[in-house]
Amino acid sequence: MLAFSGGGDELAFAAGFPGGALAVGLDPLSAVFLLPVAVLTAACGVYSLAYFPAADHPREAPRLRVSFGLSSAGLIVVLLARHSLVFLAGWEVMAIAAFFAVTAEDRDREVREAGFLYLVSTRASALCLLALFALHSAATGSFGLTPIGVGVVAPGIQSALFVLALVGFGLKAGLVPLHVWLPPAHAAAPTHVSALLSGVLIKSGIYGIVRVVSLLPDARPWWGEALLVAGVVSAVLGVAYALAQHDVKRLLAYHSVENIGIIAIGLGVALICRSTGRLDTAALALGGALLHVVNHALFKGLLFLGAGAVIQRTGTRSLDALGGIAAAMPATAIFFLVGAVAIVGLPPLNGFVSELLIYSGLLRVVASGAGEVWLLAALSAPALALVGGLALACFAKVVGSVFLGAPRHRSVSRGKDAPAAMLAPMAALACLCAAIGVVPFAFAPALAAASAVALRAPLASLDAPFAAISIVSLAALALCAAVGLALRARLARAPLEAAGTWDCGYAEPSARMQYSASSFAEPLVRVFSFALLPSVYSPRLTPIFPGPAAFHSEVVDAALDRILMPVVRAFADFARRLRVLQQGSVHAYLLYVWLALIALLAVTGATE
Amino acid sequence: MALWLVIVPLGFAVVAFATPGARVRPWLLPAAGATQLGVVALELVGRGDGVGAPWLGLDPIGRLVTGYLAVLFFLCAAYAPGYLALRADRPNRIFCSVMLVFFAMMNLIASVQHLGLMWVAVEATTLASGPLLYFNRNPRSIEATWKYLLIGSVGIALALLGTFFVAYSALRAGIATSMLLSDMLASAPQLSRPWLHSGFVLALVGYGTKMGLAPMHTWKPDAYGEAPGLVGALLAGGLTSCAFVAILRFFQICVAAGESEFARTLLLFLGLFSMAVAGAFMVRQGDYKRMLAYSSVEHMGILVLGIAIGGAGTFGALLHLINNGLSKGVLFLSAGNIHRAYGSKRTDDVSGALSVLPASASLFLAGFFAITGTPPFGPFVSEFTILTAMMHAERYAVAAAFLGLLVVVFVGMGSTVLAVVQGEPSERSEATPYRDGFLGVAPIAVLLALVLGLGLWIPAPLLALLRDAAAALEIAR
Amino acid sequence: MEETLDLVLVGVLLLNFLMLGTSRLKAAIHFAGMQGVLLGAALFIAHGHASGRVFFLSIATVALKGIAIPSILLRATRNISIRREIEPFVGFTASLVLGALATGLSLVFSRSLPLLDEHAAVLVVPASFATLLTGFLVLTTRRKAITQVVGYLTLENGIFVFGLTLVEAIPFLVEIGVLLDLFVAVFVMGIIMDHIHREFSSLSTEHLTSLRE
Amino acid sequence: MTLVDFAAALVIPLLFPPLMLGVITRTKARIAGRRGPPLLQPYYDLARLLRKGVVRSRTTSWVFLAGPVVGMVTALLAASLVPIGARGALVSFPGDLVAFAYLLGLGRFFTIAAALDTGSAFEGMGASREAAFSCLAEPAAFFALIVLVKLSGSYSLGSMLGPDLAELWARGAPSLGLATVSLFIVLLAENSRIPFDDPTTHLELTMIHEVMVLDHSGPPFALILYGAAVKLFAYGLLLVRIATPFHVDAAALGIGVALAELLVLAIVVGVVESVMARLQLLRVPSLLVGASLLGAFGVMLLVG
Repeated sequence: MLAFSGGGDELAFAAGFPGGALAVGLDPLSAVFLLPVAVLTAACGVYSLAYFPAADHPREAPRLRVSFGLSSAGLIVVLLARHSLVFLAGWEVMAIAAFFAVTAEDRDREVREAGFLYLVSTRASALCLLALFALHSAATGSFGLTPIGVGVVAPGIQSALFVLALVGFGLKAGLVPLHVWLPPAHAAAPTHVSALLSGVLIKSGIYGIVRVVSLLPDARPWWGEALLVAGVVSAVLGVAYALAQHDVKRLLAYHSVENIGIIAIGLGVALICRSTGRLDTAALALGGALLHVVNHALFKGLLFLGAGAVIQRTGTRSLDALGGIAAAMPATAIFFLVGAVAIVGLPPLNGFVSELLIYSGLLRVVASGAGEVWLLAALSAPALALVGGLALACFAKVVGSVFLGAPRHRSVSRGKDAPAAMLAPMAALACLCAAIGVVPFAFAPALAAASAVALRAPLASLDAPFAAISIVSLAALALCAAVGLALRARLARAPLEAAGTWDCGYAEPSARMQYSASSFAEPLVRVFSFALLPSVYSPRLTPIFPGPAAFHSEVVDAALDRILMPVVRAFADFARRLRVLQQGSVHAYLLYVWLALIALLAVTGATE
Repeated sequence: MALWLVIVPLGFAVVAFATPGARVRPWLLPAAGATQLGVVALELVGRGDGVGAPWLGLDPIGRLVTGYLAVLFFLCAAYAPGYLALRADRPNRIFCSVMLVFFAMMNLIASVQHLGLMWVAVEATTLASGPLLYFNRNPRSIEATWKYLLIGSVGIALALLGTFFVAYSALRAGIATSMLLSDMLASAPQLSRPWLHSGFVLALVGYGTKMGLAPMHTWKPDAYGEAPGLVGALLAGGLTSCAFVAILRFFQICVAAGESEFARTLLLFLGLFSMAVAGAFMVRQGDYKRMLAYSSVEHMGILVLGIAIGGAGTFGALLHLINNGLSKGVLFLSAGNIHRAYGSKRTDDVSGALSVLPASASLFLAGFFAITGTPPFGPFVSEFTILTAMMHAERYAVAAAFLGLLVVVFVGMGSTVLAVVQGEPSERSEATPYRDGFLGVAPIAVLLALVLGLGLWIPAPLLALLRDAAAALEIAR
Repeated sequence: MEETLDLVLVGVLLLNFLMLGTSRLKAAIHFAGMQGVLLGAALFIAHGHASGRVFFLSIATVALKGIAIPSILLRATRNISIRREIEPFVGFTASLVLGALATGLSLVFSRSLPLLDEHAAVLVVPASFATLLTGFLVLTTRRKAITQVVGYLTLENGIFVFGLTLVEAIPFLVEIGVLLDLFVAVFVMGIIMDHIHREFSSLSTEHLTSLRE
Repeated sequence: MTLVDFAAALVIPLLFPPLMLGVITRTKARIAGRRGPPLLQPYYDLARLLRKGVVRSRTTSWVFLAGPVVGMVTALLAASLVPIGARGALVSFPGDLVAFAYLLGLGRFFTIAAALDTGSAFEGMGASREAAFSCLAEPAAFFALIVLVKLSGSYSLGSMLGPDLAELWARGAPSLGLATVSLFIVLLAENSRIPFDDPTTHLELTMIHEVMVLDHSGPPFALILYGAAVKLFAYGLLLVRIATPFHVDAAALGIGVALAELLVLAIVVGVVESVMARLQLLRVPSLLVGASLLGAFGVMLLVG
């Protein structure tokens, strides 16, 4: 909070390193990212007391507590670091601790595999960052993460730094096609860890991109364009994949890919505008992106915690096995519904505010019509609208198939809701979602300050219709409440009759005849089949008296299962064939020594 | 004086050989290690009294390596009594005394200033480590020892020829050659180039065999795989570093002769090739001790790569020598504990070590993260320094290859390590009664603490020593 | 003096060919031993003057390379009573042809290096390389562990020959150290061979391939 | 904005919409050769439903009732964002076009949720189709609006559809033409008209919107019908303004013209419903993607 009001402090201490003083500091940009970290860590921490009690997991719980706290601490170090070695140290502590948190239930093979994929991705990301900071320090002669002056670093090197940041941080953030680790890791982790992972940890990637770009003096237009395109692709594919999922946690994870895409769209617009000198639009789009970072932490945390409560109650993550839980867990249902409305970006909640800001950035670029870049924005805005529609469909599916209708699952009988330690964090997050949605102007100064730092621009307030948003949101709330109350009063007087659901004359409807989540998503999955490549296992029914048969469809991640894994397998195969060279013959080994000698002598001879 | 560094362990070796009690004898190892620490401290404080000169003497590289060796040996030696107590069925007279001889010879390599004598010392370490490898006395360890001795000796023979070539390069230039490093450095600019070049290549291949650079690394997985973890730690941490020092001596001559570009090209090639071979063989490696051997090959590649890049890379390589050695100590000793508890070193048989041996498995895992360059552990700092040097030298393709290979290595090593530590404990763990004990864990923990400490803070004297040593390798720059 | 040295070196070269051509294990060991004796003589001649030090070194060379090491190896052959043939991967004729090729290459290679006049005139450098390559051939084409040791010995002999050019430069301590190292190496290898034989009832390296990827 | 404008903007969206439904029904009846119900029949229907009792399924929860309420409220709010004629809207701010789309989205979300709350296979099916089709319609609507944003250089509906609209047509007639066509398709899809959906069909398997509200009855059903009318009105207002860019200065006259145009639009919709058959459901996405492509093409034409 301190940093929102004024400039950043810097703290430095000398240490025995070739790099010099290790500095940390706090500025508005860091503060915007720190806020959700603090909120979500606290919320998930409280939640875990009831969700993952030490009594039920004597072996895992202590380890999980430590790694959970460490990953959060590492993230805070990342956000405060002003020295590349400190940054990297915090980064890796965060990433490795998160690995242990994800693999808390390591006796499960699926968890181990997901954890390993995560570990490899985070290492690849860390090595990109290693290259990034090595190049940075070689170019600037310092390990300090302070803005680089104009003319100090060649433009080509700056672009290289940007690309390294995009790939390295993109891996962590989960931009398509670098998102492969994200869904399995989220599915494997204990739910409150998924919430932290999705809510704040992957945002460290966004922070990294913003921070690095803020260091570079000469932003090129193509940087922003690249980010914008990456964002659109991530958003559309992320939500399309989400729609095709049957596992609620994988679904939420793909929504993180989508939301990261939306954030990247905002960043891309901001970067485009920065490079063309339209700083007010840049601040608007960046403000939207940063607000979306905060918002996503809140509502995605909320959704994961809600999903966790359901999973703990029913023991399944499969959407097709759930249903009608609202009756048993009314409070959880309401909180989840709030999260769903927020993540779809609907008024009167917070998601709408940030998406509106990002739309505003896009539309301003279109309206200004400058250069050719407006066309890119003009194509991105409808794509964002498509994403919104798909997200709506997807969350309608989740809410409908998990909470509404009749129970498909035996264990869901009338009973108690989740314990208070789980409900309270959800309530807090839901209230924050509503607060940002209804009074967004309260958060505007912080966003403006952070944007100014990130854009290397003087501080200016955001040119956004916060008041109008407030009016629309409040009007929606008030009217709904009024009409709802009126209806209630009317129904209290009307003759009310309870009956079974109308099933068009069929005599014996059962819960299993409900429209399932897979069926719900089917029309859209069909439309996007060119990108999703679903595998359908459909039985052939013999004409008279068909036996029991099941229809099943599955969408695997194309980037993982159709591109990455074949490459990995090919490499492993190649490595396996190399083993021929080492079959235990000492004669062959001696021959290698001589061949090496001859080769090196030949090289020497050739150079002379 | 530098001679003490050799004499003290040799003296302990004699005592160990003469000591009758097999229970008492192992405690001579930590005693020797502690004494050596004291001697080294005295050496490092004083500027040297010139006894043994000009043959023996501690230049910055020598001071760095002898100091490092003393620390590594002391901690490995502290682990030894616990280990040997478990192997009470085996006579340990030869083992203990030969280990001390081996240590003495390593110190000799680091402190000797004469190329010929250095060769003698290197060959002596080969011979001394033979009985250490053969401690388990089973068919597999015979095979490993045989291959180690033969390949090592043949390689070293080439290094001798290389030494002769370099000496002849002076003779050809009409200089009365003494094979003393200082003389060679002084007369380097006049040395006959063809002889110097060929000599360097021979020395590189010869000592590179000892160091375990690909494609001369073939003995390594066999030897490290079959040796006790304790011996593996000393070989991977100590001996390979000494062989590296031997290569550095020849490199110094090349630099002084103004031939650094030539030498760096060869080192670059060998370094990247070693990393690539190690990476390829680490993928789906089903034997966690062989996996450590390939990791050693990889890190030897990183060492020469750092030298090949030069500048800050030299500093990074010297720092990495220490970081790698200490981390390898952690890995080999903890892997040895796991091997002991499960009676197998195949990942098919071993899983869930975190449940069976919480301390050893945690250390093994931490060692894995350390050696793969995860901050805040030491190897991260050195690898980052080397990478920065690459960027500084604008060797972007090399940097890309370096990073790409690090990913491959991480994948290979990670899948093996995690298969061992995670998951449901396999039934194999029931087969042996061995579990974590203080003597088996404490030295490893101290090693890990040192690795961690070096990642957080490099003490000023060490920093100065590293800078001096790096400067010694960069005279002509 | 140069003629005498050349004569001795021709003897060394001859022994190379004999070693490649023989099918009998013991003969190969004897040839290596004879090479050792010749080297002792060559060392004496190369120094050109008879000091106590030179005398001692020559005697030591003959004693170790010519007598002690071959006797260790011979002792090892006693264990293997049945198959005393050398089992080559490459036939004896082919080995001889390769040996000839190696000798030719050595002559060419030594021409390409700038030698001092006094060394250009004698056979030292080519003989050294030829012996080295012979050792390499024996190492890589002969199956038995014991023949590999013979190959290693020959390799060392080749390097020793090169050392003759540096007699002034190599200190006594180093010369003795090298010799001792070699002796200990063969001694340790002998012990290991003993164990190999005990474990596998054979000295063929075919049994030594269980450690592999 | 004068007082008259304000009053009009407040009252017209509340009262006018059901009339459009009446006109459509009458048009279809006339073309079919029948007399048809009176024009004010929708008002009578609403009044009747509001007086009736309610039958509720036992599986439903409060969400079942929230659907109609939120659906109606959001439609009204969305309508208040669209200017009537060239005059200002009740609420106008930069980015209000996004709010327009997302308010309707909120209504749709709750309508779908209410349908799924019944646990009926048929209503689930309808909800699924509704979600899919409107999701594909959304980009088409955005493309059409983007054309306007680019031409007008502003992104609030008030200024995009302001007095200068005629001048925009002069600059970008082809693009605006395409945008109009695409917006008309969106209007038909979003309001469940033929060729997307047939409000008068009696086979549940082929329905979209109607099947979603099968279980509603009485006052909540009245809210649904009314909300649907308001939605049609809001889209219609948008469409007729773009299609007829004349500027009428006098306040009352301008509003009158706009309403007259809306009635014409209702007749057009009625004609379309009479002459066309309902599309095969599997073909619907293609038509909507086609509408998006038309809009995208319109945007492309503005390059340079």
